[in-house]
Amino acid sequence: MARVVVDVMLKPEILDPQGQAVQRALPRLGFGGIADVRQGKRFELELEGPVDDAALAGVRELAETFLANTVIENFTVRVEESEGASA
Amino acid sequence: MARVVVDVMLKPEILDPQGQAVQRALPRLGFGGIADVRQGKRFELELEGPVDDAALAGVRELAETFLANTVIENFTVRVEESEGASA
Amino acid sequence: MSGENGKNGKNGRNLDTVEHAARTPDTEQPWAELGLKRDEYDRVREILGRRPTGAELAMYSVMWSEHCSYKSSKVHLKQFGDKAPHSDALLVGIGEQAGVVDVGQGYAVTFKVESHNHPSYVEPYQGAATGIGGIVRDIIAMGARPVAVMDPLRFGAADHPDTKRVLPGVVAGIGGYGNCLGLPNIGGEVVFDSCYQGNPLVNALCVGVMKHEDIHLAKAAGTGNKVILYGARTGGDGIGGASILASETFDSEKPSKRPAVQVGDPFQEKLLIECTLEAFHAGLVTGIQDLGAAGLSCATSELASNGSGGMRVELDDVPLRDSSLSPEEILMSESQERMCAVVEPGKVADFLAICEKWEVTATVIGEVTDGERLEIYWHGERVVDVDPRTVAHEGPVYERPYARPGWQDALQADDPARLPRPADGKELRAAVLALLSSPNQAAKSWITDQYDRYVLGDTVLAPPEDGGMIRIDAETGLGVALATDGNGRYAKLDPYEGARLALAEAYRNVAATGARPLAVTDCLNFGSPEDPAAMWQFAEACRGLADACHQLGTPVTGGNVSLYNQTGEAAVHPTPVVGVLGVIDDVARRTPMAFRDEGQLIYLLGDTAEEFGGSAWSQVAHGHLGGTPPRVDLERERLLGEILIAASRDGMADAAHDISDGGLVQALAESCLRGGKGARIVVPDGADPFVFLFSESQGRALVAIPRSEEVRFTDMCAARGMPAARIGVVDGGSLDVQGQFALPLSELRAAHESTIPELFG
Amino acid sequence: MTTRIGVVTFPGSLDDRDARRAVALAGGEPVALWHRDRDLHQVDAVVLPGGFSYGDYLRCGAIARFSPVMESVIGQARAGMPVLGICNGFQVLCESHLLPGALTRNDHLHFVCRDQRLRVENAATPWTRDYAAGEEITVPLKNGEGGYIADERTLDELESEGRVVFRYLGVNPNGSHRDIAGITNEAGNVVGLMPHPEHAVEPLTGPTTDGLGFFTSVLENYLVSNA
Ligand SMILES: Nc1ncnc2c1ncn2[C@@H]1O[C@H](COP(=O)(O)OP(=O)(O)O)[C@@H](O)[C@H]1O
Ligand SMILES: [Mg+2]
Repeated sequence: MARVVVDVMLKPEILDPQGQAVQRALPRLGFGGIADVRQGKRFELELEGPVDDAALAGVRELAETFLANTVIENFTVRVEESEGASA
Repeated sequence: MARVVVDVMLKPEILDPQGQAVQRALPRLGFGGIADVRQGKRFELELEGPVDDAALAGVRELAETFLANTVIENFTVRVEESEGASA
Repeated sequence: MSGENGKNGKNGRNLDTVEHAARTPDTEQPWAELGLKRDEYDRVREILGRRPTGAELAMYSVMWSEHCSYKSSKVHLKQFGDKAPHSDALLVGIGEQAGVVDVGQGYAVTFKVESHNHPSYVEPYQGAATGIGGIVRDIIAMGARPVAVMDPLRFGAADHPDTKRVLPGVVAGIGGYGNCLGLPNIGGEVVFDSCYQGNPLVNALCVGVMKHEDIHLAKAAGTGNKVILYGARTGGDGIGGASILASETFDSEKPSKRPAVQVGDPFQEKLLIECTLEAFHAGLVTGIQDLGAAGLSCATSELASNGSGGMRVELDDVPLRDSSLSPEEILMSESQERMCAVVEPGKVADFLAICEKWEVTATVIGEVTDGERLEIYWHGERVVDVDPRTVAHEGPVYERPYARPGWQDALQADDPARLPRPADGKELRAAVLALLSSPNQAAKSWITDQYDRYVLGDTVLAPPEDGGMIRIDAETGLGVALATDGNGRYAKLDPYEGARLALAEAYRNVAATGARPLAVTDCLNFGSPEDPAAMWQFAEACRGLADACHQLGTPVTGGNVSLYNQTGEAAVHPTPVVGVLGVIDDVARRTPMAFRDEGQLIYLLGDTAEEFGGSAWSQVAHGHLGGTPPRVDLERERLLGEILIAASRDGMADAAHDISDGGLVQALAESCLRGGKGARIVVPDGADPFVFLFSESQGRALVAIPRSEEVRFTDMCAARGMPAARIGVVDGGSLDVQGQFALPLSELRAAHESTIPELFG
Repeated sequence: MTTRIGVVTFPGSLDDRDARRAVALAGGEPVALWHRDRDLHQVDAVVLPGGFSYGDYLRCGAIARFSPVMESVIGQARAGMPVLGICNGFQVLCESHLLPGALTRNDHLHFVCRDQRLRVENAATPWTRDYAAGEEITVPLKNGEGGYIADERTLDELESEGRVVFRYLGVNPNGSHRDIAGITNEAGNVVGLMPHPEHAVEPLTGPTTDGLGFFTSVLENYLVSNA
């Protein structure tokens, strides 16, 4: 089985309260040197068949219509090589 | 500035109700061929300095103590090349 | 925005300053894209004596939008003030951010309902969440501590696929924001009708409490006082969002009319509440204003025009999330969780210290000047120089043409009397189950269980009770009750009567809890004002509500208008949502709705006539909407209210439940299920069982009276001329209508409670 | 002398006022503690209340755990001071590793607010002495991330050592393993639970007054241990 990963992040112009909360906490935890934090979602999809163009197009459509809300979020779709193999 | 990505996923043995909910919705949406869905978090950290070993060690510690709850979650840390470069 | 007006180079070279605007009168400006009409743009030029700068154009266009200026509705809303009944309870009337009502013992209450309809269709979770956020800031800005929220909702058909997208998102958003803010949700409505398919109505109400001396109004008095912006940083999200979204109809050909909605941060808002109230109590605030639709444009122009002087603002000092924003964008941004305060110079340090304590970003962005102008600077250059009144208060006012639609007569002539009715006990039984399991009449607990009703520890009544009730003083037991109601089906049949019916129902719900109704807020959800039929509906509803408020002695203290709830030609049902606030001297006296003790006597108060126009039965059984809505007699409503309040005060009633959509049988079933006790009901002699059970005649309620109180209660009703019929007794484990049918509570419960989870769970 | 019970306010705490009221109704002296203040002001016990500390954006309780006040609370808890974590407070205790396991998203993915029946399994902690083992109580429950999970070994250990303090009855509202609603640490002084006893202390505003026992128990505890 092959793994496809969909990363969904808020668009850059959209407020990210989650990322902000993490960032505000960093100094208190003693972590410096981090200019910005953004938090999003990661979906790992295990496909039954081969990861061909048709399958990827399907995942892309799924991401566009369901996994991401494109009014406020961007997404990327990619095939995960290494980990898929090791799993 | 360089971007480091921390992916946090529930451990495989832990039930993932969010991933399951996505999976259950797939047939209704007309998407077949997906055997499993898991949902986790993706953190994008913009580092102020260079992404050297020390910086990565710092991020790893941050992930271990803060971004992930290692009782239930695994994490991976990686440097994002392409997008970091294009940004 | 593009070209010379919109963009400023990094060094400000292309900045459209006031001087530049004066020198370049012929520059093309994007007034149409920003929603202004030609004559409105001309008026701006006339007011300024030159063309507006890009920043000025941004301000006028958002502030003169329908959403912010009420340009189509103003002439009709005037009646709420003109016809307002005299009320000693009204401390702050219509016109402020929210009205303020005296509830005694030195306490004042402020409450208001607002719409967030369009954003909630585009992005249900965030749209609804920021709807709660916005109305809560209105309440904080009055100096009150928010104590509860409510959410009247309307969706498309329950089984439509898009409703499965919209409803769960809206509910999660309202819960996500309200729960995180720590405000109990004490009521609302959920109505399904295909007329709301592309235009769900998401209204949100907040109620807050303060001491009389803490009332604060939004104004910027006192030359030299500082203007402090505090809360979230300003970003590029939702620029012109609410105002433009709420001022246009959706048109799938113009996706550009769907700007990004804003993302809410309830945690930031919680800090804003604490920080603002602490600053109020420390006496540090001269004036305050929340930032909602039209953001800084609104806050600065309203603060300045409500004060005596002018104002000077340095836009460079606005903390930004995105450093590339232009001055126009900063002025129009609708980033959430921001407030603006006017503070005397000597108190600024203390104010900032409180903000620091709560980790709220706060910055002095300007000061009150002794002039009359609102001047805004960017990189040291003047980009706005206006009379703030012309922005905030002297927008266009339209007398839109309106006309009773041609189809209204035919609709009213389509009398439900022709519809086939259940003929015997068996058919009645089936009709009851069909009614109670229909999406509109089914239990809403799947929704309301997603809302925290316990937080703050003062919730005395919460869903599914007739009204929500909050204790405001633990020593004396002083409390307030609220209910919201509106029936778009009734209003479609007759918008004037529909508005009166909405008030009557909310009033009745509040009185049923034992609280005395005091004041009204309303959210008027209608179609396009440019359509004479929709405008007629709006005008009629305003007239009806103003008349009814006058008659019941409950002034409108504030509210909201949402127009353009329309997809193409199809408008939503005219939907006036009315919120009524009541006061109760001791919450221990409240009357709940549940039948709890066997042997309690069940009385029906009021008269039942054959009234099925717009009824739930006609919808469920026949998908029918026609005829005229039930008659409403407001004197009778007032009398019913007095009886219910007296019964509560004197401990005569164990339970009370208003009768509205679904009729008597709906109310009986709800009271039985709430208490887990059955009822034996006798149809009065000569009454038609179907009419008795299903009619929606107004001015009625159900009460459960302990035997020991029966004589006292019936004597009171007789003395006051209130028809009271003993129709049964609390008993057993079924709803048993003698001679007709018996429904075990388990069967009734399954029918009533499974519908919504099956649709959305 | 009355027992001084500290109630911590984090930014985003919501039920701190209710917890203080419950302490007062029980006859204790509520002491407000501030997240930035390490000083515990000589309290005899601490309540970590419900809410959404710091917005709960990362994970519930994850940021609160690192606040200055928690340094002191963690120290005192290890030294035996009674500490009660309610809902978000329970999450903070797990994130602080004062209690084992974790609280995850409800299995049905919705926030749920309901009157919840519980069985008191352990009536020996300083917070449950006024109950009887096996007693059934009803208190409000309200959370979005209340599913208690831990690995099998930890669960077995909790069971065998009698450290499951409360169990859900009737409905398991969030998918918690073994219907666990609340647990205690090895020493028995730190208790965390998802339901809200502080919302069940007055007949007018709560479904019952079953929650009052938490706040009276700890008073007795103080008297007993100082006798
Ligand atoms: N969206 C909602 N949010 C909160 N409470 C709601 C909501 N919808 C319905 N309720 C509550 O459910 C109960 C029943 O609603 P409804 O049948 O509309 O009452 P009524 O007909 O008496 O006005 C009421 O307590 C009402 O406040
Ligand atoms: Mg009612």
